[in-house]
Amino acid sequence: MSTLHFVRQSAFASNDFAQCLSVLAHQDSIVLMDDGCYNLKHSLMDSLIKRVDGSVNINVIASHAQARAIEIITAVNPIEMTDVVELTFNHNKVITWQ
Amino acid sequence: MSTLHFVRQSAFASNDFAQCLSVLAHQDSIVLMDDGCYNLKHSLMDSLIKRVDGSVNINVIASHAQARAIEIITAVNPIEMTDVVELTFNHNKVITWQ
Amino acid sequence: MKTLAVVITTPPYSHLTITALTYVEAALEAGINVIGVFFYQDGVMHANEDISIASDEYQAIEHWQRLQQKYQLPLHICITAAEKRGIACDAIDNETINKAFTVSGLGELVELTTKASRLVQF
Amino acid sequence: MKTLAVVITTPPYSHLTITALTYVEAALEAGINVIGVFFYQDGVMHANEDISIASDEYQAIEHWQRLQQKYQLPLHICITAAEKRGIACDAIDNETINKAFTVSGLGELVELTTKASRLVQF
Amino acid sequence: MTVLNTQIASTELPASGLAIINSKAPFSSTHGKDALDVALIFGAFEQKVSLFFQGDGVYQLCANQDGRLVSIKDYLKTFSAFEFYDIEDIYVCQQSLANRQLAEDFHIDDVQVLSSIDFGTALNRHQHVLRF
Amino acid sequence: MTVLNTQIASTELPASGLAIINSKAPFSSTHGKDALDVALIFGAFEQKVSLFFQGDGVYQLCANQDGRLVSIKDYLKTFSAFEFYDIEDIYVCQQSLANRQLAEDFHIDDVQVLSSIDFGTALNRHQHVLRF
Repeated sequence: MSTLHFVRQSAFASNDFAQCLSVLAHQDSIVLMDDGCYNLKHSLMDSLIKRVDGSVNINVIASHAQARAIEIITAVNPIEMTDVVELTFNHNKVITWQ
Repeated sequence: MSTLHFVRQSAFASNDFAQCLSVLAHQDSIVLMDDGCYNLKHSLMDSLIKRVDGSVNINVIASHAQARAIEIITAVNPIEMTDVVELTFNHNKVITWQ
Repeated sequence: MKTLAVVITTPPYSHLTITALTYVEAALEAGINVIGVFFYQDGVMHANEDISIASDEYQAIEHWQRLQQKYQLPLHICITAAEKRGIACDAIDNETINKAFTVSGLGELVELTTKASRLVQF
Repeated sequence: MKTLAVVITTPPYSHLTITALTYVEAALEAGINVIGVFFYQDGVMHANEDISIASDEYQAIEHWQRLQQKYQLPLHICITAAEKRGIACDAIDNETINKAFTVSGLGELVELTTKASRLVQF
Repeated sequence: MTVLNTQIASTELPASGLAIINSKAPFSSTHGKDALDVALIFGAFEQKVSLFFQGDGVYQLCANQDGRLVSIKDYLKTFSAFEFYDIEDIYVCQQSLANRQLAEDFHIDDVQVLSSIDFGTALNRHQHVLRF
Repeated sequence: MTVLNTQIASTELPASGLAIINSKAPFSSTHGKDALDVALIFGAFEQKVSLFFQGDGVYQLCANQDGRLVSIKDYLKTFSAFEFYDIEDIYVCQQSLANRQLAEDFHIDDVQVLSSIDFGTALNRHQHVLRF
């Protein structure tokens, strides 16, 4: 059972991302979208990347990051909305953290 | 110049209270209301109380805390809405953190 | 003279508006001159005549009306914010807007802010 | 068959609805069977016929209408949430509700959830 | 931060039903009530629905609350109807309670307090998830 | 946490004008645009108004943003009109920038980066405060 997590809020302003991380499992994937893009620069993201060491697939909608002038780090895959749709059906369910 | 701070959000969910504290001055007062009552049990409140040592007047609307079953600690004054109105004019301005 | 202007940005179905109402009523009862309440952002929803809240819930709109009538309290809604939220403000004999409210522009907020000794946002 | 149901809880004047729309359109273009979009909470504001958004801003409501027409995409609004937000649902020939939307109850959400292989909330 | 959940797919039952995550405190917004309405309708249609409380959502379960003190109709009382609707699985995140210095003192019975890992595992047993 | 501000009342000018605190990121809600509309109308009425950016509000000032990439009309471009409206005092919280690993690289000129204490002191010079 794998879950796709849509993260839409800034972890600098709300604790949604922390809640998402607390239930994250190995087969899961994350998509950062909207203000979730700001989390690329949050310390929770740094420790997540170190902790999962590639076992969780972390993505960001490229246009959402670019609109916000947020640089995409190498551990995170820039994707488009068509990829998000595909991921939706590659996982068993979606949880939206907003 | 003194400021009255209305704190309406839970510091467990948002960073408004932290922002309020970062601009807090000695002559200021705080009123916890609505979900701001939850901050009575937040670590930011503990350190605030130690730090200001009585120089900042900290209040909570008693009915708002009681509705939420939150115990009012001794360093914080339980007040009513008429007191909030009075405080409004005992200070030079009001900032609402919501 | 203590004068107060109030800005409301939360909608009637949020419970935050109850706190605002209680505060404004306490101010009026204390003899404060509340020169006006300005409804902005989701606050404008208070003026939507079609809103129907279950009868056993707090009737925020009725309470604002009551304060308006009892104290001649001016209630302004921001026209731009209202149009974005489906409250039609252009008709002459408008049936969408609750009659207790006056359709105003942001200029009214400037006026209130300039005149009031305290400005409080809810 | 890949089937998708979508729940929208953000209002048309929030930009979060743009992401939802882009996602739903991408799904439809990919041949996914989107069995319905259910508008709940502030999402119901999308069906308010009187909403007027500045012409140079994103017209979320028009885009939902376009998807509804192009793909026969069912757009449901929750009646309870709508009435709380001033969208009158009781008239037979209702002029407040955008015709692209169907007035439904929460039972419709149960139906969509049961039928869909994926449920996505925005 | 917790360790990641590791699940062995082969030992699992097929996921079913709806999980509703409650993440907001009860009295300032309508999120809690809106989530409750969804839960009850699923119950009324005899569909499996489970309730999860995490973050500030855990405040919805605290004992001795009284919305009437702030003129709010207390929808929390309706939680006692869960049994009638066969809503049996109520989970609360232990870490969220601890962060808020809350005791395990709830206004309804049969609330299951779970570690973050178990909370995640319980979520995973459901086919769909909504969060309010 | 910063030390409390200590101000000597006698050395102060009388407080005047409106301070607007921007606390939200630009593209997900309308708060930034709503605050901007208030600022511009105060400017148009020749009333003193100053803008403060704190928390996620500092994202409104970042250079190289482009809302059009996500179909949003970019209200941030209107910030360049501040000079025309005699809106001269634009303050940003240094701590909020640092927390977010943001450089002092803004899309408008004459933004003053202030420590939390100075940010609070600048706020205090205003008679009224609104926060969006």
